[in-house]
Amino acid sequence: MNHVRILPVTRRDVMRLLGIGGGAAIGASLPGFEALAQSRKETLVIGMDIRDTNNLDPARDLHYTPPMTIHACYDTLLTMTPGDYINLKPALATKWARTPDGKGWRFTLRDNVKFVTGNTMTAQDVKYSLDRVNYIGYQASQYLTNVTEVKVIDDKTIDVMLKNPAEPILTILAAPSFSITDSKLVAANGGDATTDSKTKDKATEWLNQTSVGTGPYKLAEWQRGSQIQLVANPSYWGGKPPYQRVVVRHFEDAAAQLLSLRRGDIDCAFNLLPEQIATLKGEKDIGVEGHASLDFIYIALSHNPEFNKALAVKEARQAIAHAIDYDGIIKNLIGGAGTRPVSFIPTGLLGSTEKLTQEIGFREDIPRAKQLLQKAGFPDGFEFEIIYGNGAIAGTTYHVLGQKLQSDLARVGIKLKLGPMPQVNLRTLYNGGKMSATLVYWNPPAVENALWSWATVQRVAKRLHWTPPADLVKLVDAAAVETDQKKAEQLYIEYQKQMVDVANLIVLFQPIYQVGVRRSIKDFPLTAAGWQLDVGGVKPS
Amino acid sequence: MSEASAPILDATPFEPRARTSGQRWRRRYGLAVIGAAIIVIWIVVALAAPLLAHYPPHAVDVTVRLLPPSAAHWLGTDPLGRDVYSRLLFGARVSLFAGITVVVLGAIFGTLLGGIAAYAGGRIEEGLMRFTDLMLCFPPIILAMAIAAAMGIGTINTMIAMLIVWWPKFARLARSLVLVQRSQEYVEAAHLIGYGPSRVLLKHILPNSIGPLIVLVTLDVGHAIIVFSGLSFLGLGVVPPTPEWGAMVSENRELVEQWWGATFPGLAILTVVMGFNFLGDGIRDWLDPRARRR
Amino acid sequence: MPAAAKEPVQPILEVRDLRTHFDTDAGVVRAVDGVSFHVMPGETLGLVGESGSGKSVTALSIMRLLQDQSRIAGGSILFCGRDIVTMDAEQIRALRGDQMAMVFQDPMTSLNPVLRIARQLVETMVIHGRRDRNSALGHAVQLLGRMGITAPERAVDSYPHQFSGGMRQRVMLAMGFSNEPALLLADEPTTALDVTIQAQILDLLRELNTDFGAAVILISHDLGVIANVCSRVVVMYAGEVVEEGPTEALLSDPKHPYTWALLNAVPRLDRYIPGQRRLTTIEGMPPDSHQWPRGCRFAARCPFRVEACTEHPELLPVGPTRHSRCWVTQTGQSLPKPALPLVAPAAVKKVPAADREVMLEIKGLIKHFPVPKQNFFAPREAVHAVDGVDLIVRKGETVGLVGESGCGKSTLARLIVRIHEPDAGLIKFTGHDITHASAAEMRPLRRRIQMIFQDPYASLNPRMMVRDILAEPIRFHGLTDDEAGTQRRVEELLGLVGLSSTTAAKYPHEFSGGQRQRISIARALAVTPDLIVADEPISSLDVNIQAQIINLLIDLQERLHLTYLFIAHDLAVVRYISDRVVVLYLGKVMEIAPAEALFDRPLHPYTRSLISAVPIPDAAIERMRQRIHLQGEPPSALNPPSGCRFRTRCPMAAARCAAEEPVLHEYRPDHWAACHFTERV
Amino acid sequence: MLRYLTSRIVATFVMALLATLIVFLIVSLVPGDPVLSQLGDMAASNPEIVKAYRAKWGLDLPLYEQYWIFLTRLLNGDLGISITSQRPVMADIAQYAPATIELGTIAFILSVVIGVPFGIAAAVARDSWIDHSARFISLIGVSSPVFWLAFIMLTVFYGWLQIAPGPGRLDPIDLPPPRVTGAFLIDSALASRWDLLHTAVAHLVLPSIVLCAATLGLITRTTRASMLDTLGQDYVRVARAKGLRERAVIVAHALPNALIPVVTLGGLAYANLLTGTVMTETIFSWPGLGLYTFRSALALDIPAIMGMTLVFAFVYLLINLLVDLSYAVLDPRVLKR
Repeated sequence: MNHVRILPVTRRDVMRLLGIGGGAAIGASLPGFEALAQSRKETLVIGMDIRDTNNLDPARDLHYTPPMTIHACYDTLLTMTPGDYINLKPALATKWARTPDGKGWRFTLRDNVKFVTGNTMTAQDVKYSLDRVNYIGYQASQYLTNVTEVKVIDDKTIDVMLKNPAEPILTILAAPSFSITDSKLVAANGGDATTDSKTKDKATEWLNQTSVGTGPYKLAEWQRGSQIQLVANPSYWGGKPPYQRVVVRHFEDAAAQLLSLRRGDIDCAFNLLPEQIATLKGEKDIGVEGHASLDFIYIALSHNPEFNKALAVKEARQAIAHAIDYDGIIKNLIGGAGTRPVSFIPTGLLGSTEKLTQEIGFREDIPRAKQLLQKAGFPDGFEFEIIYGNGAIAGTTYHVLGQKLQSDLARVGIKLKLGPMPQVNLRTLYNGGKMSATLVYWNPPAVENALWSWATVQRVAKRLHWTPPADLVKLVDAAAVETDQKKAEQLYIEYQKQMVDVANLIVLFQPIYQVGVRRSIKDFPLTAAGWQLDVGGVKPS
Repeated sequence: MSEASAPILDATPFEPRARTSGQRWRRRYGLAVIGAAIIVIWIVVALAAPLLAHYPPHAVDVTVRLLPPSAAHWLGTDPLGRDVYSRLLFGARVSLFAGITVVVLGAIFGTLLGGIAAYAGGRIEEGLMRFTDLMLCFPPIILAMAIAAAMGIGTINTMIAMLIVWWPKFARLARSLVLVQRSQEYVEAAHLIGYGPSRVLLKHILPNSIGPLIVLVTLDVGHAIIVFSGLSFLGLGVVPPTPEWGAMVSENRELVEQWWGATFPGLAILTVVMGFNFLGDGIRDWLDPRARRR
Repeated sequence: MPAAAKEPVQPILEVRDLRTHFDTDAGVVRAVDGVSFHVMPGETLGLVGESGSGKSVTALSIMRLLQDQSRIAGGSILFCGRDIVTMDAEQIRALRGDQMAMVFQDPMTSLNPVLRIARQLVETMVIHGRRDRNSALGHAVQLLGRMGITAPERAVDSYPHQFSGGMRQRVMLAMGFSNEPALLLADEPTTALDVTIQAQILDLLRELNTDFGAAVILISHDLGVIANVCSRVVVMYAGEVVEEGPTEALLSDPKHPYTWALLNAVPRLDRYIPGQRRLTTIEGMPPDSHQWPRGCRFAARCPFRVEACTEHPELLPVGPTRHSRCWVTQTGQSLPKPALPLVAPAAVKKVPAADREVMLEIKGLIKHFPVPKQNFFAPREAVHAVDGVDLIVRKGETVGLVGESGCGKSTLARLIVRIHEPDAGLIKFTGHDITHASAAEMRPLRRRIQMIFQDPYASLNPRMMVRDILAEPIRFHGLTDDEAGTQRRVEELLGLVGLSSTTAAKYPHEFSGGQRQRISIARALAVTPDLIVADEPISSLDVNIQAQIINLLIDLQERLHLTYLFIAHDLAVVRYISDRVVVLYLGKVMEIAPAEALFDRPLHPYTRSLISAVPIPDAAIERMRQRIHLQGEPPSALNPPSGCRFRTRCPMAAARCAAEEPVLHEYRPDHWAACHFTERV
Repeated sequence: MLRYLTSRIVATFVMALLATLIVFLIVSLVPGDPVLSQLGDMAASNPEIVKAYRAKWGLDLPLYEQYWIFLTRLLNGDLGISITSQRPVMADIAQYAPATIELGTIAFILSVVIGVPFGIAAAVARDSWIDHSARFISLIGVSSPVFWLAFIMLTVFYGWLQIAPGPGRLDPIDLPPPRVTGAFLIDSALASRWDLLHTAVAHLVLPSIVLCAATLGLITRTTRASMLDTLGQDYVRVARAKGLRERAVIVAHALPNALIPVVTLGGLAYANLLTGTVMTETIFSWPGLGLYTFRSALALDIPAIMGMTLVFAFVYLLINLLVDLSYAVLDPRVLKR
């Protein structure tokens, strides 16, 4: 039995625990430790809570952490560089323009790009990949509803035809969901890109264990709930990647993550709490990288009087919006690591800046809130329940936020009833529009203003039992198809003004994610475009 | 002391003769006494929480969050600037209430069921005991988790879930105890008087079986407190902002630098559970004839 | 008698002024307080005394097997000249099981349940280097054979639980003799066994003593057993030796009042005095072991008390081979025979049995207890506890019910009082059919049938004060109009059973066994019943207390005109107390007859062997007696033998016995028996 | 023997069947509709997808039919599709089980190897310092909440003293050994990757200590109690009377009897260790069944939760069966009365 062999060792380690053998880290006493140390230098270890990673198949990616891995293994036609989410950059496509008939877009593919499998990438692969995403019917497919057809013109040219040519598609295609996969191998391993791929496609399990993309790294192994192993893709068209191996290490909680970072077991920690970040300040071999995300945490208030009479009244909603201590939340609860957009369009996108928030956004104003309550006909406040998931977000947790709101609203006599529940139930109730109020976060499927603004007047509105005024809907559509940036910006500002007046979506903050990074790393290109980190761009110092 | 030792006295078939020698007395009952003392202290704390607390348990003030222990905040503050000390005191109420209620109810229910089974015998006994065994083959925590998850989070729901997994062992114990007593001659004598089964069960058998039951109850209250706080720790227990020790630990367990947030509630659990274990173990010794002889 | 005992040689064991003390919470108990005696090689010494007299502790002291809270406080134990008291652990260990062995009281718990017999026998021999494993095993088989175990080759490979009590005691004896020890201590070796088995074991013990020439110390409370086996007796009382001498002399002419009391307290099968309605008893109980009285420890209970008794007497010679610790007999005079009032048998006894009105009538009563299945496929088995019993109890008489353990007598009692419900048959109580009476129907009758239980420690609810125990039935049946009345009744009852009314406020554990038995009698009387079923009410009591209780029962019967169904395994007692006797075997009636008839002219072979198995406290008689030996043990009640249940052990069994079951037939007036060959008797 | 064996097995099987019913009943009493929430925001508002989903899960059928489906699936080792991980619960369990078994087994071995001798010593040297310390330690062990103990251990030994490795089964940079059994100790040994074996062992130290704390106490106390009980038996006195050395008396005569109840408890304890890993694994981010169960519970992943509950129930039954069988070996009285 194995135990026979183990016990003496265990005893030795127990001795260590008891202090004998000094503080020597366990590995240090081992022969061949140098070798390990060597390989350690060529390995990038990312500490992150990846419990939500359920699959690494681009076509089925719908959660929060997979995009980083997918983006490291695959490329999309176009992409975005960190910080600039308005101007697209070429990736697998070098040129793109309207099709001659203007009904779609024509992409010219990069020359001799090889898949990690050795095959060369062709327009055929592009069509296959996009079709597969479209027909498999997962979340990403919803963004392709405007696509009528993906046409192969020749090996290096491909057209994407649209129902409404004006609606945006380029920004969407930059999302990792629309990564280009090696069609031959995917097909060979159960992949299907026909109209009934929803039932026929069986490639996911396979794609969960390997990757067939053109990206800088290749998926070597994925141990669920434990870690993801990537190895360098020598034939990467962008040049040899800086690391031999990349390990995405799962951490259940922040404490362990911080400890591991301190000990150098990991090179960067994604899920640190504000106070942990604070303690990192001034440590000589650990720095803090921040990046403003495009996510935000917001309150949604239902218009349905059956759930709550008060919330159905506009002034009552506005009163809530004015009773919240936004600065307290941002400065204290999340240690200042956040900005706040006016409404549903994150700062950093077209027509959304922090300055604008100061001008037209909600602000804490207790007297005003009281007046509004008077106007609403609830002079001495009212009670309503807010539901939220029992998860952590942006270095704090919903239920900390909830309890903060509770005490804030209490100041104007509004009683807040807290309803924490599994994230999943929350979604059920929210999506079904079966709640009076909720506290949730929004993260971008792809960087495109319209995806946000449409949501507010379409499905989100439905959940809130709110029929948006016709002109507001028109306004949103207009903004979406407007190609002139200046004009578009004005339209979006107008849109946000109106949303503020309706006051059914109150954004609390837009977190600036802060990542603890060891100084052994020079470049650490974080991005808000949806995949958090440009793994390919991480370079050692 | 007295109230704690009252049940012990009537649990033992013999008068504690040892009062004669203080030293022996301490050797034999010392543990129980310490345990009882701890419990009494905690109960007092729970009842007097409003008086002892420095702040209301829900007073949120984000400007003073995560302060280390100080004169103002004896045990520091948590991420919402609430006073850990005050929350700890109020937490005692929740934990003790939950623990004691679950076990006592479970014990009553289980004992009656087991008693009836043992007494009725035959088909009824078969059925009841099979069912008990069935319940016993589910790991308590997992089943409690499942039920709690199924019924939705909340103190009461969690307690119900625990109750469902708690009664069987009492049923089993009670049954074995009653079986022992049932064949005793004094029980037959009671029958000869003309008493009906229920009266014999309650008046004669249970009083004589109570000892081991009390031991199990005492030990189990501790265990129940751990399980309950465990479920809260996993987010399946109380609804925030209810101050509950397990919940407090989980709220603060990520803050290694701010160790106070998680450490003190943990210590609270440890001490109170120790109290119950000491007491229970002490009582067990007390009832143990071998121990009494010496 | 082994010749060795006579020759003047060095004693093999000499105990001098042994003092063994227990440390308890309540202080030091001087359990053995200056005991001295000796044992000659090959001699058989009897150690007699009631419980608490210190006889077992003495034995354990000799083996140095005392519990950790007890210690040898003084004196010396010379074994072959070496002092055991001062030996170190290793020396005494080398001695144990080698030169001196011990056999304990309860064979059921004395063998290790998870080890094979062979292993347990062999290790004794191997550990002392007497033999190597193989020869040891051979010897073990041979020994078992010698101990009368059939098929010893198979026996050694089996586990203890496959053996009955008697068998196990044989194994224990084999273990004791496996190293041919010079001394064997046997602590109540037969107390836990039935009388027929006891006879077998005692015979065996005697033979072994002669064959192996090992000296034997036999510890017992039963003078009969002692008389059966021992050549010399040491009587212990309150931690000291009170009398010592050759069995025959000592039993015929006791020189110490205590011995005298012991002898006269037990009714004797061989001398039944018609009309004797009382047994000689000494009042009170042994003194408190925490501090013995300063004077003679027996004085308080002694009928021959003189002033000198306030002073502690020494164990002094009275006659050539005898010693006694008594001032009265110092002069060598004997103690008078007890003068007992011989009342004319109560009038009621005159009326011929048949004419008295029937109180209880039982026909073909059957009760089987299903045993839990061993596994899914096993057939449901059942213990045939009571298997077709016919019985009649008439008003005012005492019917004795005898039989070995497992014969169903206790079950029968519980059927009659309807704690159990019969499977079949008929129970009629004063005309009412109560065979299947519901609890409600029984309730009024409960008043009229009551029961006295065997174990005085288990029969009283430890949680209740005596007052409540007695008041409970009174209140339940509303026998008194008010609480005051109830309390009066309680005191009255206590008086009736000879307890002071102050005891009402005490809890059972504060009483001695005898007192408890009185309380449970009082409880039975509380409802003024007509019939009392007494289930071995005296079997767990010391002889003197037994006598007290028997006397009490007889008093009560006379005063309250009670009817008794008296269950016991002690035939002497049964004969003494009963008008008619019923003999049960494996759930069936073997014989029913008036006491005299049954004991003087028994018809059934089983009855005869039972009677002959009873040891009599008279060495002379014991030596003369011609015994009928029963083979083996009662078969399992799970599947009793076909035909006559007794045939498997019957000395006169024939083919017919297996084929057809003998019916209970009246061979003489009022004398019934179930046997095919009664005429041969 | 064979009869006993088969009858035990049959009994176990019956219990298992009943267990499935219980689990199913719990499932059917879950409020709300977990299906809707599983399709992502947009798809949830798409009726036919939802319908397809409901059909796939057989949620529109009456209860008893659902139970039948449930049973038949179960017989094919199909516990349904985990809602969160989107793959067969069986696959998940198969994947997470080895980690838990490894941890639980080590913890079990620890508590037995320490607890039994400790208990024996305590009983033999009753009321000595050994006895008292044994009792005290075990009481502390039973009293400390696992989740807290784990937290403290991790903070102290990993965070402050830095003498213990961090959470997880291996150091972050280590690639796990080629999967044979899934238990790293065995696999790394098979692959003769001694460095990995060492790391794996090191990573096991803290969690196993935390895990076995309570069990250790339990086993110590039980061993002590039953040993005391046995030492009071007549046959032990007889053994002494035979002149056996004290060690022989204890080891050869008392122990075999004293161990019988300990075995029962041991079985139960092992089952508890396997199922009690929820909190330990959560804090040591140990990718085992405990962690899986925890996540599933939080996400109200009903198929997963119930799958786990069922599996754990089966584990219980199985271990109890083994205990019963071991009786047959330990105690001759069991076989024939």
